Amino acid sequence: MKTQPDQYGHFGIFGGRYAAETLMPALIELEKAYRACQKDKTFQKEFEWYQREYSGRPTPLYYASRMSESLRGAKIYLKREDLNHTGSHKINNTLGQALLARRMGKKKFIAETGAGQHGVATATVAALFGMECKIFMGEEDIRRQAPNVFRMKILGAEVVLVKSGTATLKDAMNEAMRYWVSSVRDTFYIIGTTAGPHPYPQMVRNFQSVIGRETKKQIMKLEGRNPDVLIACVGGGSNAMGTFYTFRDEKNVAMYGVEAAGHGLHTPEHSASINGGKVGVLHGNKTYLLQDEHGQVRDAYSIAAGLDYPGVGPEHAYFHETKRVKYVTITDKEAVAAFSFLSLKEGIIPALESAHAIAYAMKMAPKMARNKIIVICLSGRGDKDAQTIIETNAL
Amino acid sequence: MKTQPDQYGHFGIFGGRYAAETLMPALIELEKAYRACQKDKTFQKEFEWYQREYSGRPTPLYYASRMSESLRGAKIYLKREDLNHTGSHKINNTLGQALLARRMGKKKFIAETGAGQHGVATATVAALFGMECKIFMGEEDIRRQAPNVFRMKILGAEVVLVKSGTATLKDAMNEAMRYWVSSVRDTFYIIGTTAGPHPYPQMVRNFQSVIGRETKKQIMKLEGRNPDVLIACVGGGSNAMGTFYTFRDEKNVAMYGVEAAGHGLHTPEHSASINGGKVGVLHGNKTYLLQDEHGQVRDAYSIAAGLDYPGVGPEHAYFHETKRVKYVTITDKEAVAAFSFLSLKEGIIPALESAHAIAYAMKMAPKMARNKIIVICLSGRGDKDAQTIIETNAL
Amino acid sequence: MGRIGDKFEALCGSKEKALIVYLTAGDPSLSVTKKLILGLEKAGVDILEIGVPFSDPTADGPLIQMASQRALKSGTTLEGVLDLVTEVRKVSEIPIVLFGYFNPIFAYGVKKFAHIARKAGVDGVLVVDLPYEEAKELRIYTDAVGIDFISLIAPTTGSERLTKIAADATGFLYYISITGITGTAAPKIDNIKTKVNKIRKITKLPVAVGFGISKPQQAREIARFADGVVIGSAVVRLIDENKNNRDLVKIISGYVSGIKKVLR
Amino acid sequence: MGRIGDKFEALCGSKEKALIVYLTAGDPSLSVTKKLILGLEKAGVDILEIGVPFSDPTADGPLIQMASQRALKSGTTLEGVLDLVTEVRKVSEIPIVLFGYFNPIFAYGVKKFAHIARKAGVDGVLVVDLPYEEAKELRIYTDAVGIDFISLIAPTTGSERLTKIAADATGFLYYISITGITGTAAPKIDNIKTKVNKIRKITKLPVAVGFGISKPQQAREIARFADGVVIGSAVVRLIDENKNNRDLVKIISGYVSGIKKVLR
Ligand SMILES: Cc1ncc(COP(=O)(O)O)c(C=O)c1O
Ligand SMILES: Cc1ncc(COP(=O)(O)O)c(C=O)c1O
Repeated sequence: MKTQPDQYGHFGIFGGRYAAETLMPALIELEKAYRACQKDKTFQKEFEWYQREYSGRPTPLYYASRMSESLRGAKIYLKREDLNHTGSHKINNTLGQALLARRMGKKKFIAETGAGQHGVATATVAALFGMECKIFMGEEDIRRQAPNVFRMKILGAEVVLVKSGTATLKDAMNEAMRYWVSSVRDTFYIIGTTAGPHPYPQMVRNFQSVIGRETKKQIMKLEGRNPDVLIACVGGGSNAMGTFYTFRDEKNVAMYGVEAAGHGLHTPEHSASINGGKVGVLHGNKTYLLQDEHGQVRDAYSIAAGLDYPGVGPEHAYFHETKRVKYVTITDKEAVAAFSFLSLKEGIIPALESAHAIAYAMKMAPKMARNKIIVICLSGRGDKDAQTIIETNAL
Repeated sequence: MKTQPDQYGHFGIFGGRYAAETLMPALIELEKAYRACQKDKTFQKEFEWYQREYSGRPTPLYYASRMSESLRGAKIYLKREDLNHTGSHKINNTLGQALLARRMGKKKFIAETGAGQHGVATATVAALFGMECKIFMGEEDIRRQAPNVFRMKILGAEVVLVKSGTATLKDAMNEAMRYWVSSVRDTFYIIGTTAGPHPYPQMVRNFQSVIGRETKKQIMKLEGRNPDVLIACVGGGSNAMGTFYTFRDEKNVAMYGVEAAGHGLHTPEHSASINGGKVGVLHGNKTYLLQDEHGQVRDAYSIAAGLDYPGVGPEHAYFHETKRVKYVTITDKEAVAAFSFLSLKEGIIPALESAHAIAYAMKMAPKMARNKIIVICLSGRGDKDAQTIIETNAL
Repeated sequence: MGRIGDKFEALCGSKEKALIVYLTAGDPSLSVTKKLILGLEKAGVDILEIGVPFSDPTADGPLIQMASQRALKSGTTLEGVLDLVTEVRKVSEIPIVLFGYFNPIFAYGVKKFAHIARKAGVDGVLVVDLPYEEAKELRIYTDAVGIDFISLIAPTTGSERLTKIAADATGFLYYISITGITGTAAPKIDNIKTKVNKIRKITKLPVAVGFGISKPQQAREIARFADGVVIGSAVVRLIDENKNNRDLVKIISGYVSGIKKVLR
Repeated sequence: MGRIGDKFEALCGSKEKALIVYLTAGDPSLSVTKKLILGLEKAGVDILEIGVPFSDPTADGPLIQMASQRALKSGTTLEGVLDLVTEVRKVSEIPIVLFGYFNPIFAYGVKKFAHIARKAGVDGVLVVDLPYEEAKELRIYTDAVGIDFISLIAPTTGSERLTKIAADATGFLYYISITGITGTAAPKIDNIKTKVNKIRKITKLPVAVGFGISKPQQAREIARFADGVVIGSAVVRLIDENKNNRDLVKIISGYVSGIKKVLR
């Protein structure tokens, strides 16, 4: 496959840098700094040190025997991103960006957050490196995700309540961008997924690609071969891209990105940008978007707050278009059943986001032969969702 | 030092097997089965597999540079037990006991829990091995630790509300023992700390001793020598014993067990069994106990629910008596300050239990030379405590 | 031989079986306990088990747990219980076993305990959480002064262990009729019989059966093969239900003599 | 040259500076917007920026954000805005720039947009999130039909980049007077002057200054060195405050002519 993106951040027709002029110089500066770090062995060593010593990498590739046996099909491995410090893959990226920001001499971090996982991961690295930190979060999400709000505050971050628009993740990102426009000189915007203007999608993908690199090494050691299938949930797409990227040129590895179908694709309540959206431009890049016929962006919905975003990373749009990855959907109901299934079978409570990937594996595995191998990216732990599950009486 | 305990489980004058006759045969059977597993390489391999692949061991020994620098003294390393699956060291022990129970053909687990960490760790291994599971928890604790109650339920465990006595950990343990007396033939009681009748204190210590073994290996690699000081919090004493045990014969390693002083040792509201209690017999062993002059056991108190126990493991009592370990105390207030300090300096939110160890290190480190080394056992993560901290407006 | 041995011998002579009754000292108060003891003796009770309340009675069911809590609330201490026995001894020769957990005794001091208990007129001790392996630290003092150490045998106790326990036992052996805590399940008579017969084969000591017995019918059946029957929770419940009744002693005595009748 | 170029030439001749006014189309409704446009023209406004509302206006402050939301609620679409321009063109020759974000245009179809916008009488487009690097996909169509592509210059834009942008710009250059979003901070006149003079050195195009200007005093000072001044949020606020007032058009016109006065 051709190296993506091009120099302006385009993955095929997707991606790019659709940003306000005020931000353009900052984005270009960021890109330059990032390129320098990519080539700098010291930076890479530093990054690896923090991943290993601070976040606890490598995360295990765990053979889920009880899950596999009860589905009577493929062997299922779980890539345990839930074991990272702060409880999800998000820290892989925030560590990378924070180290980059420190190199660039920035003293302040901002970030948007929906579920609060990225907010916590950002507040965490801000504390770790002694930076000021503001986290933008929709009023509605602040209410839904109180425990993560507490965590951010304890870590010293200011949680900025966003009331504009629909007061959820999309608006938090709008507000973060507005704030960034006003503070771009000393502030580093830590975007939480493979979205945003170039170079974010590429940079986040690269920081997250440790997931796939480790997986490859681990499965080679365990099974002596590539997995047959990779499955990951897709919100903005960072855990999925981190899982897929290493395997992109391995023709024998089928990949499935799982979007949130919420109450169903036939309803307006879902977050399936690829399966239920159209190409458009938002938050600095061109990609699939949930939008009405007039190009107004629609609210996303999913029981998993971290999937509740109306766009998707541009590289995913590209992988969809080139058919490298198959994008499928899972409803709230299926995700909740998978959440419970994994908890009961393996003693691992998955994040509701990750439960979407589990749910899809539950559909696929029984149709596959026993010698086939599925790897699921278990992007995060579900402690944060216990309340939601109990409240909705979903069990 | 002489090998402890003796064949009846005595550590000096402490420990033993002060249990009802109905349980004695089960305890003897357990001991036999455990001895067989200790010698069985397959068991050890299996245990190590689960620790590595499931729980994510080894946990890092993280050099906390910002903490060290801001205290201007010894180099501080954190043994990151918070990164274990389920968020604390408790899983080290429940994995070991669960594997043992499976060997013994038991189909049902019971456990007591206070903070809910051991309850979650037990419910987790019950799910992992497909066992029935009942967790005994005081009514008061169920109220205080709702998120952990949800987690246990999601994992399929039945949470048994204990109303007797003061409805906290001590009573949960009483009730678990009562239930065990009635169900001892098919039920395995997974005790959560280095307490209970022989062989529990020794067995739990051995399962937890992976903490110290890893620490030793890691510090040797990092610094080429033993640490000067080990610090760990002491509830029942399992994380502390797990940390200390490997180093017990290394004369150059000073060890500090930190008890919870709650509102102060001069008040009745603390959990400092060694510093504020007397020798007595409870829950199957002889040890230091909080009790009145008539031998009635007193309520323990600490802001850290996991330290809120009126006894302490008998081996700690022995280490106290033989002066191998120094037992010190930290108040609620100091622990909360340390909780906040570590969160802000390192982006690591410690469990309030672990914050007691952090707090003591904060007192010691500044008085030590820069080339001295402190290792703190960071026994668990503080997500569970965020609510407490915010509610008490403690920050 | 002490009062316990004498009592079993006497009963044996008259082909009676022993009625052993448990009550928690200090529930509702020590003075009421004293009245109850004297009433029980008159009603035909052969041996008394006087419960020393403990904060953490891990082998007891809800009824005795609550009785212990009430007793502690009313200020009952081991010292108070020993005083009570002293008082009782002024007017009664009924055999008395102190029943409880080790910590209050340990806190009081084991040596002092043996000395004072003997002086007060205590005949035996039954310490739930002091099994065979740990008993020595108390028995070196109680054996010395001739206080019987009543040993428990559980349904789970195997033959080898049983033999060891029986070999060291004094007074009588107490067979726990259920795998469980006090007063919770109804015992299965056939199982008890099998086990009691097994115990008989290896010891000459009397064997009493307790835990979960409340009805004359059960008592009668058990008395066919055992030397005594222990009634505990049932009495404790009756005391609690009638503690404000002027006829408390009468009610308890009535119940108890109903049981004793079937043991004659 | 189109209406925009003509207008600046004419103003230059009369030594006037251009007053450019922004208002969000459809706030409170398209029919009111039409009345406002005609009123503004009469009040002396030289160029109109008609905001096409978007759900996610990331470069706008609260006032224009809320105006966009109101406009969307009232059913405003890009199609409706183009119809509005067609209507206005029947009676007015005031230069009109459509101001907005790319997605509504992209959803409408860029080629179709250029075609219809030209037919409707649109003179320029200013797309906030279509910087130099991404502009081509729209400009291949708008340039072809002679619609000016108004480029933004920010305080953060460096010299090299400025040169590239200016080289490709048409209509006029829009200098953003603050590092921030619309209508939030008061601009620092000295800084603006330095930058505008820099821009002048590399382009012959007129330079207008906007973002955060609301007072005649600010407008006057900026007009000393710039070719035009953009008033946005201030007008949007006034419209919202008086939307139920029969004299809405009069009030807005009054405010605007007060500003225009200082630019003559
Ligand atoms: C655990 C977890 N998984 C997945 C996601 C979705 O993000 P992404 O698609 O970028 O991996 C989130 C976002 O918060 C998350 O918390
Ligand atoms: C995180 C943590 N640390 C420490 C403790 C105290 O237990 P122990 O003294 O057995 O390590 C607990 C108990 O729940 C705990 O959860």
